[in-house]
Amino acid sequence: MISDQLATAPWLMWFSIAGVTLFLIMAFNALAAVYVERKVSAFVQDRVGPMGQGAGLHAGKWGLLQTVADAVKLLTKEDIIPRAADRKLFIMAPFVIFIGAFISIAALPFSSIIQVIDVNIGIFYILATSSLGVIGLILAGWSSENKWSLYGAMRSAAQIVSYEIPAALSIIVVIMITSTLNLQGIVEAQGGIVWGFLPNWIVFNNPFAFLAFFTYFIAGVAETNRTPFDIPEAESELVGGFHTEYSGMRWAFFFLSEYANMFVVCGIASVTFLGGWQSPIPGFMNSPFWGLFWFMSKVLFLMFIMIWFRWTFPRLRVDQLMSVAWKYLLPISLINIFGVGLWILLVGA
Amino acid sequence: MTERLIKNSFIHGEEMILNIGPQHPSTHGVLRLRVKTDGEIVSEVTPIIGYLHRCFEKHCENLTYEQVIPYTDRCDYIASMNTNFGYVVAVEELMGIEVPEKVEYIRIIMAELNRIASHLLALGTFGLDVGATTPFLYMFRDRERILDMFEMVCGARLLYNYMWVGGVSHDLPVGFVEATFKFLDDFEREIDEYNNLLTFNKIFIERTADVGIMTPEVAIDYGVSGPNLRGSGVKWDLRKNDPYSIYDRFDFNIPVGEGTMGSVGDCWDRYWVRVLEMHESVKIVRQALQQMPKEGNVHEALPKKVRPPKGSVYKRTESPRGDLGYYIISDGKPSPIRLKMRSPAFTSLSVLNEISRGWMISDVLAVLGSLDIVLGEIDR
Amino acid sequence: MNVDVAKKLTEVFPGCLVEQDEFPETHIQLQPDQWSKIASYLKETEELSFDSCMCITGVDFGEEDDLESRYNLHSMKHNHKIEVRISANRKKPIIPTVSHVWQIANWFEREVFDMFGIKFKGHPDLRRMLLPEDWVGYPLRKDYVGPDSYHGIIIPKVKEVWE
Amino acid sequence: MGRYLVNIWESVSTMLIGLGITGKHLLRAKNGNVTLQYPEEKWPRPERNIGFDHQDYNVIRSRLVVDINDCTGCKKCERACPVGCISVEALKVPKGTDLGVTSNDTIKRLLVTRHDIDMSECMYCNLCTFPCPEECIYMTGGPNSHKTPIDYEFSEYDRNNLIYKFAVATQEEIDSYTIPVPVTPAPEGAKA
Repeated sequence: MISDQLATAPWLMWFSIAGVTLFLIMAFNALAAVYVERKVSAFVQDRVGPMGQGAGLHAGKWGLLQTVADAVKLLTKEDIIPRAADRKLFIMAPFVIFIGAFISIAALPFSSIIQVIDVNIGIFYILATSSLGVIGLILAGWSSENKWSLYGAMRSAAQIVSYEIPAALSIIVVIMITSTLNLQGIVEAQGGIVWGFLPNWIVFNNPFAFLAFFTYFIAGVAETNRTPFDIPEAESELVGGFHTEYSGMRWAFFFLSEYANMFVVCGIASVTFLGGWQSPIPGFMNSPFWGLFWFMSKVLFLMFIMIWFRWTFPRLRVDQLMSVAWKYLLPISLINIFGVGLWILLVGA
Repeated sequence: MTERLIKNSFIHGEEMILNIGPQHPSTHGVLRLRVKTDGEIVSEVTPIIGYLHRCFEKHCENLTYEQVIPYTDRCDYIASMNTNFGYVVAVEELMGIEVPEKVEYIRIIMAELNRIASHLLALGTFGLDVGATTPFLYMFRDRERILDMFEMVCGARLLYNYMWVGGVSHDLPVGFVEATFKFLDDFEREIDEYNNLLTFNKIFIERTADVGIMTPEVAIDYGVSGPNLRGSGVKWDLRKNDPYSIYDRFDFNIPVGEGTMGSVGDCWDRYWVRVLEMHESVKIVRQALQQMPKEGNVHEALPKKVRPPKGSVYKRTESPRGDLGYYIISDGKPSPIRLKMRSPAFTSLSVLNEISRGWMISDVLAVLGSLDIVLGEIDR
Repeated sequence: MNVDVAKKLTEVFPGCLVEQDEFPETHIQLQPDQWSKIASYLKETEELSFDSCMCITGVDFGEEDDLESRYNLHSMKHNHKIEVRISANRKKPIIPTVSHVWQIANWFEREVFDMFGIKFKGHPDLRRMLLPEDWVGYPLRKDYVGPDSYHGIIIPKVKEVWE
Repeated sequence: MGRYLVNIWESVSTMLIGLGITGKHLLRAKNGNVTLQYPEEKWPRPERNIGFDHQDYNVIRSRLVVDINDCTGCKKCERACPVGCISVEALKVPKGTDLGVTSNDTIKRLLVTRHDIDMSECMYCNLCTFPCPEECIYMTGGPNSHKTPIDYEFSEYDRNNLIYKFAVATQEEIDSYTIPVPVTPAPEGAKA
């Protein structure tokens, strides 16, 4: 593994290379995802989205430069901090959220050899770090001195904490089947064929695992504050939710972390349920670099589904959001654990 | 029922005053709501209006009767044909003008097409208020086709100044009838798509059913009219109960709220009544297009000078938002001595505090969306 | 309309009537002092049951005449309507409120107060409706003269560059 | 319990139907879109409209134009305007002065010294075009395309540039008519 080969290099250099690479991945991810989001929303709504007739004219061919223009605009925008805001916390909040997303990506196995750190409790680590962002959200909402922000922060805190539980319980199904916490181990356990023709991904392993995938995915959508669970932002109610008062680069960090969080959630889903870097046809194009391709396509597909959700559904209300988490997702994920336990007992992993 | 959430929640915190608007994404204009909340739960909503006041009534006292018509456009800018219609019907009653057959049919076609356009916007923005972005765009797409047709007829897309006292400004252009039939055929299919995408979506039902229930008594007491009143289960439509123009010639139903998804008079019922009303309007337009006389001069009955005799009239018509009344007092001079517009959105807004008390902030905005207010008409 | 409202009212409230039309009447003019009670009577009597107040219009005919408030009432039950007119002294315009009878009258009366300055006695919340709280004068009165400036913003009376 | 399962089933099924509809639109994005890509494509775009040439429209509410050569200075448009954005001034000329005829063969009796329209105040109500006896004030485009092609891009950086001055009478012309006026009696029959 790359990490082993580089173990001799000075740790500072290794960290900075990895850090810069990860940051670039996140930035590029956000740029691409924003473009896809705009285009998908436009196509769904019978529009054409950002368009242009070539570079220099409007937004380039097919509007490809639109997000670049957006980024330039955000970078050059005036940085406004409200007078009443708690300056220190206000400045800190976007970075706290960003760090939460950033350190989660570090543990994702992009391929069998491309991974920043291979932690032996990887899945546990990611579950822990990816919910770090909620602190940032609360900080942002509190420090803005704005009632809308406060509402957004309180809503998101309740929401993320609630949805952590069904998400984690669904992951337990995976751990029960693979009996490892190591992400590489989880992916490796998913090679081969099951039911005669399907790849041996956990989602196809047994009906309860199949259900667990959807439970996790719904909880994941909620954790990333996306429609239909986007009540912390809820632009038609709370204006902008926790980031009402942010502008320019600070706001861009929220944006960046939203898409990074989407990436993390979809990454976990594809690693744990969809076989990570395993090829969909076992043994076919299964080299480490094809692995990167398979992993990315799975992640991007799930992200596309999330975007598709957003442009189709209305938004839930706060109490309904809670009841989805506690009355529906939680019992279903408990049943999943029980069912998978029985399955392992009767059929075998 | 309205006090349901407040009573059930046993944790009470400090009350906070939240200003929704005048600049807010879902206040449908420049409306300000002063909301008293306890956490998410709302205990009082005070609408504060007047941010869009344009002195319509004062203006009218200095304008001739013809010149008032473009100003009525700007009151309810979503359904200008209907505001025109109400005004000219009132002035014609005051002057005792009989308008030609063809003009009556053209007016009905325009008013009903405009009703469809207005309802499309109401439903779309209601969807937007509860977070569904896409149906809004679909509805705008279809509304656009209606506006295209209006543009063909009178050159304007939003503020038509089309109906005149004693006639209409232009005859229908060649090919309008065929284009309208084609639109109506396409449109009925589109309504099913909206229904599948938004109306019967579980999340949408959860957000709107049983929310903001308006009982018939409350509705009548607050003077609520139009689809909002019918959503509460009251079968009352001026087109049937107090027919003006030639509405008595058409065969159509009055849809009322039946509490299909929740209780009678909830937001979903008000929404659903509008959907059904679009079907009824399609029906009326079809009949009108078939019955309309081919020949006829639309300028035939235009009076040389619009100068009503001394007297006063209160005439109300059914606009997409409800009873649109005009109180006109004439003293025989070229301009009215007093012109009062009784706007249906004004009365609909007044009921907001009554029906949204005790619900959550998100519900207040859903209720506001379901009432379908137009601030231009409220503030005048 | 098959009920003689004027006759019924004179029976119950003698002396309340000022002016009336021929029998199927469209409007009646009443004295202001008992108006609150008459309104309740109009709403609650079975034969009349004017349960909806369609419109309240303030009227000013000019500087010599009194101000007037006109109520267009309608009955959903019997589908008949009537217009009630009540005049108020220009110097001291006071009319009893009917906002406890019809809820919508609350907002309509506020609007009339806003535009004509007619004070509705007993109204729970008589504030300006459409104009700002600190506006001076009642714009729809015929003798109203607009201000030259509002909060330091000059209101132009002539167009510049237009001669 | 039954209600619980029904809820789950309703949520899942209605959401899948919704996803199906948006998915359908996603796939036919190329042909189904309604966007007019403005600077490149301009209205009117026949395939997007309802199959009508804009010449067939009754009128298109766009910029007001005055054919000043046809204007007789009757001021009917000025009186019709609800916002007072038209200002016409006409000068009585001595009897016997030949000002030419309009295209409808009406003899012009007044010299139009001013015909200003403030388009920044115009409410596009089209009321001024109807009373005009010579049909010389009209909105561009639509049925009037042969006179003036459609023009809806007339925004300006300075508001004063939106005051259109149509009168072409020169100062000498005006002077030549105004100076003799005090000496000769006012001409008759020059009523608007």
